[in-house]
Order: sequence, then structure tokens, then C-alpha cells
Amino acid sequence: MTATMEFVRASRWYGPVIALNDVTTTVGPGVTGLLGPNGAGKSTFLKLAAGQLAPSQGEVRVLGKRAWGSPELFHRVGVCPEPDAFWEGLTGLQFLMALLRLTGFDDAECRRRADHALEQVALTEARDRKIGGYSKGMRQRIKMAQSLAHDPQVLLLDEPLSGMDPVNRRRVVDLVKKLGREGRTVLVSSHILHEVEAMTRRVLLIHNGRILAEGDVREIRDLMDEHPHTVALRARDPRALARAVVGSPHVLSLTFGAEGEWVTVQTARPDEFYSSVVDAAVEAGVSEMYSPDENLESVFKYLVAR
Amino acid sequence: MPIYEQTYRRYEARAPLRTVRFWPITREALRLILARRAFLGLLLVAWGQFLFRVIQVYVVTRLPEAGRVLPIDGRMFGQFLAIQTLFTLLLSIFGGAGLIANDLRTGAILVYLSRPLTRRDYVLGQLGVLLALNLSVTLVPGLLLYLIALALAPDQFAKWSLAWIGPAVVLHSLVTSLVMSLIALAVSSLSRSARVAGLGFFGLVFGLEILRGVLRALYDRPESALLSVQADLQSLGNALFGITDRAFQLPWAYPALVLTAVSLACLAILRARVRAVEIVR
Amino acid sequence: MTRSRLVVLGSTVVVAAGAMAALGALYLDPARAAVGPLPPQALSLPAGTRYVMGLDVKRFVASPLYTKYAAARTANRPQAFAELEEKTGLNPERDLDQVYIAGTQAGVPGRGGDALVVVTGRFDRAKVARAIETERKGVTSKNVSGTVVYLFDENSAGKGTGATAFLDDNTLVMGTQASVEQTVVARAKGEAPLRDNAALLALLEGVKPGSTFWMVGDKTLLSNMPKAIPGPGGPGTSQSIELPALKSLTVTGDLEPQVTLDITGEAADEPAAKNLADVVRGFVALASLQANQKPELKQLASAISVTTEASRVHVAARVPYEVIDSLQPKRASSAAPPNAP
Amino acid sequence: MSASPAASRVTPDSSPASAPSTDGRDVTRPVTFWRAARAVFDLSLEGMVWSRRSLLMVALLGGPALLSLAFRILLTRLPPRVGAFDFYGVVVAFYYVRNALPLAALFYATALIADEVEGRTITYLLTRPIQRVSVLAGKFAAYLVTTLALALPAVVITFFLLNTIRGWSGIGAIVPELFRDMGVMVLTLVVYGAFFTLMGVLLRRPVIPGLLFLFVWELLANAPGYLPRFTITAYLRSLIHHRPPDEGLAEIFAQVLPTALCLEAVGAMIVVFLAGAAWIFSQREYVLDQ
Repeated sequence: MTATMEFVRASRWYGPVIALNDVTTTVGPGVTGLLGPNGAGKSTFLKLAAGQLAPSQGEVRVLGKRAWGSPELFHRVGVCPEPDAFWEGLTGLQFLMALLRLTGFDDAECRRRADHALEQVALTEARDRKIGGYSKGMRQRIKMAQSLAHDPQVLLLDEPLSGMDPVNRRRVVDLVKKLGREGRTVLVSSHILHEVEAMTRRVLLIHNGRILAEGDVREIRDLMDEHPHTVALRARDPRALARAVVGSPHVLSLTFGAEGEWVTVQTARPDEFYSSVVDAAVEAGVSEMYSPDENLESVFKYLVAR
Repeated sequence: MPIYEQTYRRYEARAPLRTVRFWPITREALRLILARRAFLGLLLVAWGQFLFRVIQVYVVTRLPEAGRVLPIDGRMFGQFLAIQTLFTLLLSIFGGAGLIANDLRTGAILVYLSRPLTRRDYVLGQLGVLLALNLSVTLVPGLLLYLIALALAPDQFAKWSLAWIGPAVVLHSLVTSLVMSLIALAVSSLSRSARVAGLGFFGLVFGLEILRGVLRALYDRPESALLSVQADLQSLGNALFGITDRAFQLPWAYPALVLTAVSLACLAILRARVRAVEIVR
Repeated sequence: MTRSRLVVLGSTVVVAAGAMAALGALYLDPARAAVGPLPPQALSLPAGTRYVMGLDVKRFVASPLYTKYAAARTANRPQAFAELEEKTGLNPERDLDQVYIAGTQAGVPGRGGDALVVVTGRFDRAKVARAIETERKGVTSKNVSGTVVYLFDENSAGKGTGATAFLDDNTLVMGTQASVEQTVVARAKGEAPLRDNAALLALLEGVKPGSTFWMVGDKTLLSNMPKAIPGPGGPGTSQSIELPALKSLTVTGDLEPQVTLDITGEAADEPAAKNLADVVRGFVALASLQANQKPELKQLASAISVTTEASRVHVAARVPYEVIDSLQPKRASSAAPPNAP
Repeated sequence: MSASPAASRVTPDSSPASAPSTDGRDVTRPVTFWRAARAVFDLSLEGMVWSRRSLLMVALLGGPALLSLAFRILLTRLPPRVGAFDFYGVVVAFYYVRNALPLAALFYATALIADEVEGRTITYLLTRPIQRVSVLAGKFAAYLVTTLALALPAVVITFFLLNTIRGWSGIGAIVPELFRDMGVMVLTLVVYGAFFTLMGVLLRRPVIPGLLFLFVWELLANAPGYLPRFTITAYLRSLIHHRPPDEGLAEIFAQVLPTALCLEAVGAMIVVFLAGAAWIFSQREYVLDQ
């Protein structure tokens, strides 16, 4: 996978505070989630990639060029900054047109691209209203629109879903996934795990300025065998199900849910457990089965807690 | 200082509510302002004249004939406070320009007004900040100077005929500080940027002063002095301390009237501008 | 077109209109053909002219200075003007516009100095001509390039002590016969010999427009000014202060609403200018030192300011009429200065 | 909570499937300086001219026009102590060049970048394919157009109101003064604008230092010797011909510097200040406090 972005031993500190500590990684095409709690170094990572900060040490390259001091990169890079800050007096259309002119397009091309971007984020009706009067979700979407209006090859999105209602959230997640499928490199930073989970499986986990883990969530999860997996099952007769599975050598512990329908099992070998429980599941009328800690939340909590 | 720049401490609303509710706003803002080194430097400079006056009193008590060059009587206090007015201008810009402007910009005003505080408490809290700053360079040094003068030259000052100096210093300091604070606060509420508010306040006070200078050069009529806030304050000071000055001959009632009108206008602006939500058309 | 651009466009229109109006005034202004305050007719003056003075009669008559002092002093003023008007049909206060005096050598005409006076205004030529011929004895006339020139006390050699002539209906010129005839000839041929005198023209351009009285001149204007002035010790003492030679002098003045005087002297170089400025400042200081006897002197002194610009010394005086009143010898001033604009 | 691991299909190891078409733009170089500066100019002019803060500047810069209207109307009832042309000199030299224009420059120029940083909209400008120097150039041009649009009409109106009291004759001779004054006002706005742009980029809080410079340091212009040459106002003042005679303190030591020296000094200051501001701005990192 050719790397669109490369961090080579990149560090960045603000006085005594180390924001990014000797990070070496690459980000290629497709959607990559940049995850970590507040103050983990996500924003610094993004700002280094967006050429807003120079690395105190090491090197950051985007599309083969040094990120800091290469403004021409922004022909092919789109940035959606985190602050909810706008020129409040401009309308949505004027805002996009002004920024597209700054990208070197002539007026006709600016208008075409602005309309297209507004369509992508479903803000066409509100284009002639002042941004000062937009709702929180609309402001977030117009900010998204300005980052992709010039058809960039690389997109850096800092907390794109913050403050959005479920309907808009769904719309932006689908848009990001579409951009990823088109082969663009999309780096989405967020501290809300299920947001990122909805867009991609490939993540970069950052904590205290270091990269804890990178790659597909499931691959990371499987690397941590010694940590027991949890499997939740909902059955018509949970007691019968319990009696059937408790004998299996893979079951470490078993607990009943409050409403009496749910049984939660701890197991060291999830795959073997799944195959051994199939017959018992049919007799006990299991209607639902999933692994709650296969998702990012638990992976993350587990890695951060270490 | 906007809320997001402060370190977060839980606000324990103790019951029952105290009558003076605005004090935490003033205390927090003052704590933040006093933490800035540049401000302490400005304060130090503002107290420079106080030292000069103390030396002046000391020299005149030791060498009475120096009194003819630098007389130490009631008028000295008037001149002292007139110069300190310039420092209230700088302090109001430095400390006060962003008081309301930053809260309007960052939306921190919502946080204040979602506490058990009325808008009046909020304005009083912010006004308290400016009053404290301005009084610290007018009333405090003024009274201190009077006490030192009493101590160093009791024969000169410890007389009933000069007993009016103390109250005059208090009155003039209060008027100067209140007027400057109200104007600075009103201008601060008219903008969302501390810099614009600071320069707007300076432009207003100094612009009127230039206009007065031009009108005086043009028509040489005493009424032109009413136009400038600084000139009004100086007229009051001259009347209070018995200073005769050709530029300010009007009876003190006129400047007092103008200053009252200006203060009421500022309160009206504050009432209109300090609100939680700004309607964007 | 957003509102911001409308504001910018509006401003541009106002500035452009202002500039057009200004340029229009600059090129269409009748006085434009002239040089500084001099009318076009005065350009017929001889090229050798070394100094020119001018008085705007209209403004002078309307000024507080004239109405208060000149009028009050000459008790028989009205009667003298009535006589003149009756003979020549000319009332100076009403008919005269400008009076210019030009010449090659300062001083009284005939005794080393010569002067040519040009008067513009509205004349009844016939009545004035008859008055010239009948009132004075020994007045003869001769025709020079189609213009009648009147000679006074023409001697046998055909030389008169003075001459006068009408350059046109509104311009009367008086002076020595040679200069009057030279001017009449130049006027008839439509020449402007004065334009050849570049130095004088440069000085004329520097005259502040609309001044009530003005004067420009080069060295000759100052030729018989004292070369040195007594030292501070008083005239008796031997010590004296050498006055640096001035290359040129420009004086402009106004009489309303206060007596305004602007004198600019061009010294040989910058040090000379500074030296002269200090001398003048010395005088001003001297005057204010004697202020305790006369407080008006202090006000007068404070009204004078001296500045230097490269080799030029600029002395500016702004004397309100109250100061002039207080300088007057104590007697009831008859009329308060009217509030004329 | 059901977690549906919607694995996103990571494209295989190849260059980005459809590298977005570059539609004729040269993506290897930033947008040309002039085009970028023009775009920044258009964007900045919007918020600068038509804004609440401009109301204060309209009052400050438009004031003399009203004053001269009053001067003309009240002429008979309130006789002035100064002649009309002298008053015009006071307005240009004392009001505008010494006080109002530097204050307008301080008001706008320190905010050119600080406004964007304080409003946290700087990121939009710094994530465009344009050089930072063109951002500064565009904003400086917007500042100049805004202040000139407010100041020049006022001085033209003041000139005509004051100098046509005795009718239009004789005004032709002083017209060159008007054009010279307008030129000096433009120079004033450019040189002070450049200086305060540098201060705005250099200092986090430029207002108090700016005021101290204008109303304390610049008093050196009235000092004797070489001191005036360390100020800006001394050069500008010397460029105005019809300076009012009595300038208070200046009266004693008033020095008029030669025109050539003034133009060279002002030109050099403009270049140095703007170059300094551009260099600092392009090196600075803007860590917007979250």
C-alpha cells in the first residue's frame, strides 16, 4: 500500500509538554480512524499532517512532500478543522466560493464546485443563509463541505461528527465511506469510538503521544488472546442454555442478565466456543448472540488501561 | 477573562444565596489580571507619580522656599489626580476591554447567566473589576499621599481650612473611576473582540479630546470643554481643588451634568447588550 | 455588488468628483493664466522686475483693520473720496480690485528706486482722462503702439518725470516713463516679458492664494536694508549681529479674522538659515522679556513662531485684534471691529 | 448495543484508484501571488468595510467634514479665530496625519492576522494552496482600501467646504495643496499600516504598545536635533506644505525635513515593516488553543 502520509520518528513538544513522542507510521488510501482520549495527541498528529505545525524532531511527509512549508499540497489536501469558527457574516455559498477562489479556481468553476459540495452535505436549501444562523449540525457540514469542495486526494477530518444529530451523523458517515471507497486517503480523528467504528475498521490508537496500536480492529483484538472474550446470548430458556454450556472447557465464567433472558459467558477461545454452542443454542431458543468487547471500546479501554 | 481560559473548579452553590452574588466574578477576573506581569508593570508606572509627590512634599517641608516652585497645597492633589486619569484610561483598556467582549465571543456569558445570577449581578461583577483597577491608581495613592502629607507637614496640612482635601480626593477618585469604568464596560459590550473594544474606547475618549482641541483653537469658547470626558473630569477636579485654569472656566455643574448623562447612556447600552442570546438576522 | 463594495465605490465617486472639480477649478480659473496672485495683464511688466507687491483692495477694505483704524484715523476720509469721485468718477473703496507695485530697485521712485504701479478695477476712462488733463498742469499725451500715454512735466527732451496709461478698460498703469512705455509696448504686442524672469515667477508661485497683501522679491528688495543690527546691549554698543544675506523674501498676509503674517526668507544655505532663525527668535524672546512692563508684548511674542526648512526660514505671526487694541496708545477706540467674515 | 463490524474494504496495494483530476490547475506550485492576494482581498474586504467596528472609524475619519460644515454654517454667528485655509491646514496636519489616521491604522492593521487567530478562522486560510505572504498582502490591501474609502472623501469634502466660503475664484491656486495632502494621507495610512501590521504579527497584545508608540514615542518629533528622525510623524508632517504655524510644543523646535529625505525614509520604512511582517507571519505556527 503506497503511503500517502509518512511519519518518520516524528515528535512534537510545546515547551515541557510532549504532544507527540517519536511516532513512526504511514497512512494509505481508504478511511483510517485516529483514536485517543482528549489530550492524547490526535490534534497535534493532524496538525503535523496538515502542515500547520513543524515537527520538533523527525519528519512528516504527505504525498511525498514535507508537510510544513509546502502550501501547494493543499491543492490535493482538504482539512476540516475542529473549532466551530466561521466568518459569521458570510452565507454558506459565499463561504465556499471564497475558499475555492483561494484554491485557484475561476468563478464559474467555483460556483459549480460549491453547489456540488453543498449537495454532498445536503445544505443546498440553506446556501443563501448566513452561517451565523446555522444550527450546530449545519455548521459542521458546511465545514465538511469546504474541505472536499476542491476534490482533494487526502482528507484530514478533526472530529467531523461532534455535535451532530443522528440523521446528519448517518449522512456524514456514508459520505466518508464513499470518499474512502473512491481511493482517497481519509484520516478521521475522534475521541468517540463508535463514531469511527461506523466508518472504518482500520484505526490508529494514540495515547500519551504514542501509537498504542494500528491496523484492523479485529486483528488488534485477536492479538490480545490472554484477555478473555465476552459473549452475550439471549435465549428463551437461559437456564437450559447455561446447563448445556457450563461443561465446555472453554467457558471461564457465566452470569445471568437482570431480566432473565440474557446469559453472558467469558471464554478464552471465542472461535471454539462459537462452534461448540451451536446445538445447545437451537434447543434453548437463542435469538441473539454477539461479542460486546470485540468492538473498539473494549479494545481501547484494555490497551489504555495497560 | 473567558471561561475556557480558566482552570475548571466546581462551583458549589452554597445555600442560602448570599446577597452579594457578583463578588466571585470580580475576584476571579482580578486574580487573572493580577497574574499578568505586564499589568504589574503598568501598575508600577501608574504609581510613579505618587513617589514623585511624596518626594515633593518632603523637599518642601525641608526647604520651604522650594514651595514657591512646587507648591504643596490642596491644588497639588488636584493636579495629581488629573494625571492619574490618564492611567485610568490605560488600565481600563488593559483590564477592561475584554471583560464583556470575550464573554460574548466565546459564549461564556451563557455560563454566567445559567448560574443563580441576574444580568445586574454580572454587570456589577465586571464593573467591580474596573473600579478596583481604577481606584487602585486614584483613591489609594491619593489618600496615602494625603496621610503622608499630614505626617510630614502637620503644620501645613493639619488645619481645618484644609480638611476638605480628604473628602475631595475620595469624591474625585470615585467619579473618575466610575465614569471611566462605565464607558470602558459599555464599549466592551458593543464588540466581540477585546482589541476592537480597547481601541474603540481609546478612540472615543481621545477622539473627543482632539475634537475639543480643534474647537478650542477654532472658537476659543469654554463650552467646547464639555465635549471631552477627560476635560469634564478635569473641570470637576479644578472646581473641587480650587485650581484656576483658563481652559476650564465653566461652573462645575455643567461637566457634572455631562458626566451623569454619559454614565446613564453607558448603563442603557449595558442593559441592551448584556444578554445570553444574540439574534442573528 | 455587496455593501462593502458599494461603500468603496461611493467613496471613489466622491473623491473622483472632488478631484475633477479641483482640476476644473485649477485650469478654468481665470487667475490661472496669471502667475500666483498676479493677473495676466501684469505679465507685461518688464523682465527686469526684481520685486512685486500686491494688495487686494476689496479684502483690505472689508478687513477689521481698515474699518477700525484707517477709517477712524483719517477724519476727513469720506470727504476726500467724495472729491475724487466727483472729479474722476472713481471711488477707491468700491471700484478698485487690486493694486500691484513692481520695480527693479526698491526705494522711492526718482531717488535711486523705481516703481511701476498697476491698478485693476472699474474705471470711467473718459472721466479719468479728462481729470488727468485738466487737474495737473504740464500733462501731455503721446501715442505709443495705439495706447495713449500721459506724461507729467515733459521736458524739452521729451522726458517726463512720470507717466500713466490704460492697458485696458480695467487696468491702469503708472510709473516712470520708460517702464510705462515698455509695458505698453509689450502689452500691445501680446508679449509677457515677466515670464522670462524665472526666479521671480518661482517666488510668485509660492505666494499663499487669497492673501490680502503679499510681497516677493530677490536681493534688490533688501538692498538698502541694514547689513548688521545693534547687539543686545543697545544701539550704542560696538558689538553688532551680522545679518546673513537673504537670496529672496516672500511675505503674505491676511487681515481677517486676525492679522496673519507669513514671511519666508531663502538664505544662502542651511547654517545661514538656522543663524537667521536664531536671530529672529532672539528678537522674539527679547520682546517677551520686556513683557513685564507691557503684557501685550508677551502676547505678541507668543503669536510669532519661527521654523526652518533646509535653507528657508519661515516666520509666522498670528496676532488677534485684541492684542493690537492693547498695543494702541490708550484712547477710546471709536468702533468695535464688526464680525465681518 | 449490537456492533456490526462493517469492515471497510481497504483498496488493494495500488495508487489511489482515481487520482482526482487536476482540471488544469498546476498542483505542484501554490496559486500565483496576485491571484491569491486578490482572493484574500475580496474575502477580507467583506468583513472590514461593512462592520460594526467601521462605524467608529466613520465617526473618527468623517468627523472633520461635519466640523467644516458647522464652521461654514455658523460662520456669521460664531466668528472663528482661524482663517478657513488655516483651519483646513489644522484638519489635515494635526487631526488626520498626526492623530486620526495613525489611530485608524492601529485599529485595523493590528487586527489583520489577530482577528483571524482570535476568531480561529486562520486555519481556513492556512489550509489553502497559497503562500502566506499573499494572505498578508490581500489583507493589507483590504485595510488600505477600507481606510482610504473612509478618509479621502472626508478630506475632499472638508477642502471644498472650507475653501469655497469666498466663492470658487482663487481656489485654483490651492488645488495642488489638496492633491499633495491626499498623497500624504495615503502615505500615512501605508506606513503606519505597515508598522502596525508588523506589531500585530509580532505581539499577542499590540494595543497598549501601539498606543504608547503613537502618543509617547512619537512626541520625539518635537524634540531638537536628530531625535525626530526616529519617529514616523516627523517625516509625514514635513511633507505637508501649509502646516498650521502654531503647533504648541513644536513651535520652538519645529524642524522641517527635506521632502526627498522624507519620501526615501517613508518608502524604506514601508518596505522594511512589510517585509518583516511577511517573514514573521510565514514562520509562525498558530497553535489554536483548543
